[in-house]
Amino acid sequence: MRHLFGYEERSAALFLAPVMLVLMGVAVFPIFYSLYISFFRIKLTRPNRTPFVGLDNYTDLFTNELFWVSVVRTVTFSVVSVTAIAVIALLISLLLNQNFRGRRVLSTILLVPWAIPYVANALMWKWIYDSGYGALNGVLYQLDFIDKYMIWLGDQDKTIFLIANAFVWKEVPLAAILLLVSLKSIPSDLYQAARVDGAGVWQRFIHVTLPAMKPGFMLVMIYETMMAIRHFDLFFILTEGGPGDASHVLSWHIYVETFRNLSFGSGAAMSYVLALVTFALSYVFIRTLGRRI
Amino acid sequence: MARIRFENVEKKYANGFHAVKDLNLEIRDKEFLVLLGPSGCGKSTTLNMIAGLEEVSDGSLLFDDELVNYMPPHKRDVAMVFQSYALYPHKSVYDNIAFGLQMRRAPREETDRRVRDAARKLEIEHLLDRRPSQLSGGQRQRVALGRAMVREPAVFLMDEPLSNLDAALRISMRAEIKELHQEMQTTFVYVTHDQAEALTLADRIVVMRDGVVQQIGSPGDIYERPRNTFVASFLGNPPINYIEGQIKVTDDQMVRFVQGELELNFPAETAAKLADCDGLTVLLGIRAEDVEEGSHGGAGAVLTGKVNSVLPVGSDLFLGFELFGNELFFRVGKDIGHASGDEVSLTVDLNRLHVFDKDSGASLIW
Amino acid sequence: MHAWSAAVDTVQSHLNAFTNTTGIPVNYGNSPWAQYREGMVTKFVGGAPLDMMWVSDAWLPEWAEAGWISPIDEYDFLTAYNSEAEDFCTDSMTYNGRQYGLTYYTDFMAFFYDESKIKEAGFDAPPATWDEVVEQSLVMKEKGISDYPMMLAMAQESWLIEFMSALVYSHGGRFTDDAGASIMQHEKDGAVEALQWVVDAVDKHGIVSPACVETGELSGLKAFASGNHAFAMVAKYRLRMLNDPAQSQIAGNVKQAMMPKGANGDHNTVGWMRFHGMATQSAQDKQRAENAARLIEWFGGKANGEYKFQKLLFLDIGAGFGVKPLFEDAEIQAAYNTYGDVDTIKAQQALALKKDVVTPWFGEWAETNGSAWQSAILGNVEPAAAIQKSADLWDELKSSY
Amino acid sequence: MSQFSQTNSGGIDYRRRQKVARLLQHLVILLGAAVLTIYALAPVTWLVSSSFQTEAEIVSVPPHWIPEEPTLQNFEAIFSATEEEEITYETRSGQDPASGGYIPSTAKNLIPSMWNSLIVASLVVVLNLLVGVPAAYALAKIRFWGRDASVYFILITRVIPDIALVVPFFLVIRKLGMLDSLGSLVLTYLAVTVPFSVFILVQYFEGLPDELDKAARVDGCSRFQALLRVFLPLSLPSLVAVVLFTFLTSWNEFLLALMFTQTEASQTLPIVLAAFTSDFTISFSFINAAGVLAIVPPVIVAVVFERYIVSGLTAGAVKG
Repeated sequence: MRHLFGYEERSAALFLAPVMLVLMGVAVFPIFYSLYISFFRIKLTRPNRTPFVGLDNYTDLFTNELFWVSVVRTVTFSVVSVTAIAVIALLISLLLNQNFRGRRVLSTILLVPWAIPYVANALMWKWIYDSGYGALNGVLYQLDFIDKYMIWLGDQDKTIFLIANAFVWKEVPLAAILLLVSLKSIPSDLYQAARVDGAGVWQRFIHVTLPAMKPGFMLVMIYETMMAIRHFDLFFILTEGGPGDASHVLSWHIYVETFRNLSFGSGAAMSYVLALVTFALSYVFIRTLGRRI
Repeated sequence: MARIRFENVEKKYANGFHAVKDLNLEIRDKEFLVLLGPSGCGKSTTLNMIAGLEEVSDGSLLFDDELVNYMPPHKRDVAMVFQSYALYPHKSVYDNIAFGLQMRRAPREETDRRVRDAARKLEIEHLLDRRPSQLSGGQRQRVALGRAMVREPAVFLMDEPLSNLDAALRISMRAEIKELHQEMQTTFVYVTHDQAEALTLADRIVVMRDGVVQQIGSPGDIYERPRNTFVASFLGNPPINYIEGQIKVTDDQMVRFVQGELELNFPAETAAKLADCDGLTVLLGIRAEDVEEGSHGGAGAVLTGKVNSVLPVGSDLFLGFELFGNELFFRVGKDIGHASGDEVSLTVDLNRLHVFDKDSGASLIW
Repeated sequence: MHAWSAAVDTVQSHLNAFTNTTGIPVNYGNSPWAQYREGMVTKFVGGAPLDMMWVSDAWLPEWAEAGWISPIDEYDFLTAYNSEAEDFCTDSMTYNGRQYGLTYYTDFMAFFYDESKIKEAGFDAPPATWDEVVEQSLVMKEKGISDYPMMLAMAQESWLIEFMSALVYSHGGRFTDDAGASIMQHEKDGAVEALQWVVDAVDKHGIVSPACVETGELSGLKAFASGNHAFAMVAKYRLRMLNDPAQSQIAGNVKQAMMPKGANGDHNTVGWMRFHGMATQSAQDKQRAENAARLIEWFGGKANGEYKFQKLLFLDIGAGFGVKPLFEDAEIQAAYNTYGDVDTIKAQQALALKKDVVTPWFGEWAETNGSAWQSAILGNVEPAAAIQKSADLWDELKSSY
Repeated sequence: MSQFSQTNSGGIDYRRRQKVARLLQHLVILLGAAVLTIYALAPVTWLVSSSFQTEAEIVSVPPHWIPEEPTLQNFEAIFSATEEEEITYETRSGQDPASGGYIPSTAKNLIPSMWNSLIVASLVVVLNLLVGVPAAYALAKIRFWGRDASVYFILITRVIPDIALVVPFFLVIRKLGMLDSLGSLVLTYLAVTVPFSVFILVQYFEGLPDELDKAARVDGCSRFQALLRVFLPLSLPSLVAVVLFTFLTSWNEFLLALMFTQTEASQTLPIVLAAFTSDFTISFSFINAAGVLAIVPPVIVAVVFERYIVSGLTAGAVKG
């Protein structure tokens, strides 16, 4: 054929070229480059000695105790956060799906946590959790739940849950909005049919609402899991992985290895492992979204 | 001046769907050509290929004698009216109509003159400042026509432009479109699945099915002389009736259609074409309107059976008629005095019988 | 010029004087001491414009090895100051035989107590041993004088190694032997005993807050200054601030005692110094290097004929100077006497030892070591096991360099 | 009586029941709304309240929920920090930051860092539109070979965690000498945000009828003109949604900025802010004021465009 690619292909190529260039340059290339450097022992404190070490960075990683600790911490954080997000977001979306005066105002209020930067969020919670002057102690003390100020973030048994709480607070709005969207897409005749069939409020929720929300729910869960696994900002500002290793999550581990120990090679290896894990997780996510567009 | 020629044109989609197969067609200048067929038959794809909205996979598409396979739509001198009208929601009626001219950089005064001309002809002058969302379906239809008209294109394409209108409006618009064609003196290609529209409007009709052209001809041709059972069935309301049977050539060179006790004699002209078909199993096609009540036709031209149903449609009457276990429908005068269960005789117009090979469905006489 | 955010105004004023004198404009940036090292590392690695910066003795080998800072001993007008400087300081700025800067300040870890609280508890002398610290603290706890009488700041930050070193030294231990091999895991002459004391203080006696693992030096200092504690281990120069009524609620009551000693130890403590160093990128450009050297002199040496900056620092925040002639300065002597006991200071200073973990791999090791200590304090691992882990890493790093 | 109970079908008073049910529903909604409002706003309110307190008041135990002597001094400190007065030996404060209540010298970087954030976010938004809109149009309306592969490709890049990109990014950007420049941030943020932008836009474009696209092209538009003259004016809600999402993402981003910026030339607001939080010398009330400052612009943006967020997503992400 004379024209292998016609006008359509050519214009599509032209339209997609910028995006593809950007993504190739700033996402695909780095990820492969990262694979490459993960085979070297690159320490920026020793700029001139960067031997090829093959898979050593990976084997070191899996024998590193702290790495496994960080995996456990990450899993704990993600499970706790995502469960909480799912439950709270579900309740909120059900509430916002009702018709009542002030619904718009309420959904606007809901956007506040979503809009504020994570750093400001972290700063805010750090101040709330402050063991000396924080609001949490203040409230609990004034309500007589505690008789003296407590240590919060410094308590290794509480810290990961407190960080999760800050994370949940910020993530819930988006999750709720996404769920609300999927609630709104349930055709109302489905409810009417269920009513005619004699289903009560609870039964309608179980048999109509929940099944119809399932895809949206899945999406929210996967998305939030991805966000939780990779989360960094709160750990950086609230605890720096501490106390001890109580909040030493994977992303913090990578940060320390890379930017404190300056071991770029093993840092890259860890990043790669993290990328593969999230990638496997998000397979479903991509498939669902990809089919939709 | 626009002649459009398809030479061995193929259209295959990326998903493997073969939409148009080996299309050979010449559309004459100033002709009103209708592409007719059920949905998925490739008629819209064909139209889109003319517009340049779909690329030709193989073969050649020529405008006059220029190969336009790879020419994008905006380089072709075509205008198009869509089923959904596809008016630009963010533009006023005026701007909708003027847009095509503006895109082709027509002078401002010229654009204005043409838009107002078209609006006057279509009686939508008072709507020029409105937005499409403020218009009724019929008004939108007119705006869509106006948008195509002002362009004075070499080819005027219409993709089921009337199917979103209600029945009454549809009939009157048909007339207007026909008028428009005469006035504009340009090539029209019109896609529809509505046989009545096709028969009313077309100079020539192309009947398509599964991407293959079934028959090309004038409306009369297509209706009177369908090339196969598909074409025969697709046109006619109620649809053509089929009776399966054998061809029998007698010693005295008479040719008959035989099915059990029923025997119909073909007139000489038809008989000549069937002379070699002795013993062949065929489908005999009788159009609903090609019968008359009564047995005045005499032996060899009369069907006798039981009335199953009587369906008045106003101007006349559809008669459900049982014959050898088949239900046949005929259109008869509304004065017929029969009720369900009555036995009636109908005389067949033997000159208008259709005979198709049972296996291939191809007509044996046309 | 980049520094940590200490004595910011003092630095700025001295810097303005520099610009006014030489006509060389200087960009002054600072970041918190707690994150200073990583911040600087990113700057070095990223090639951010730097000429002169403050350096802690602990980082010298790492930074010098990585080629981020360059020696300044080619500038005779800088090395000339060595004759008047404390040998400890010059020593601490020297790596592989090259000198990397001039002193910014030098100090040691001191043990402070709130005299009024001790009296209230019924003691007339400060504790001399770590066991006495426990003993006195328990009394104070009982009498409700303080919930956590002893203030220790064990958060992961740049100060941590100095706190740990002081604890270890005063218990008679070391992290490494003279050859640099780890002995921290040893029961007696290692770090285990010191850590065990901290663990007991937190878990068994409850005299140190379990929150010490998230308490940085500054918040600990503030808490001490607001009267929450009776004993504190902080840098000696903090004495000035602690006895300044404008900044401290217990001003006037804060006294320095000799670092308590452990069963096998003496009153040893850790000493350190920080210096003005020159960035390699600056050293590579002759003109820039020249200017940087002049800036180093302006701060670390004499400005307009006197050790202006070190003197200002001492007067403003009490930071110890590293040049002997300043001891003779009348203003300085007067200042010292207003808030401190010069004899104790001198006695303690004589027992200050250099950190023994100053190596190119210090930064990397400190991270893990800090976590190990914290884990032990939190009761997650036995002190011996924690230190063993830390020692293993030390040996591993040592062999890889 | 017996007559009545018959009409009420077996003694159940449905009207009353319905009334009770409706009342109950109102109650639940009211309660839910109240709880939600408190949940979402209380922490922020506390932060704002703290920012108007003096350093002395802020350390009271238990806290003062409403400032007793509200002060603007923290905000004044931020806004006046840029007007530098030359400090001489005589005017120096002589205090060490350690005594607390200290306004860091980096306070003067706050306002410039807001500018940096604004510049970066705006550039990222503009580039997102420039790059994302044509791509989304192509994916939604052009049937071309490789379309599905392109969709998956773009989605996959969204899944890569930022922290996995940091190491290679850092090395590459360093090699290009782009560290500590706004350009490096713009470029990386673009890569992080553009997949989602494309996703929102593709969904929206697909919702617009194909025939509109065809009409435009038959009317004489090239692909590009069809996009520009017909699709863009029609996709305002999704464009606003894209602007919003990318603006907020860029404004709020922390990790990459932490790695790539070093001086006030390129530090964005979150970085300057984060540096405060780790510095215990700094006045609590001042940090809180800085936090409030960081919250205000994105919250205003989000609140103003609230309806577009929902409609932009309704057309998009979760159709169910």
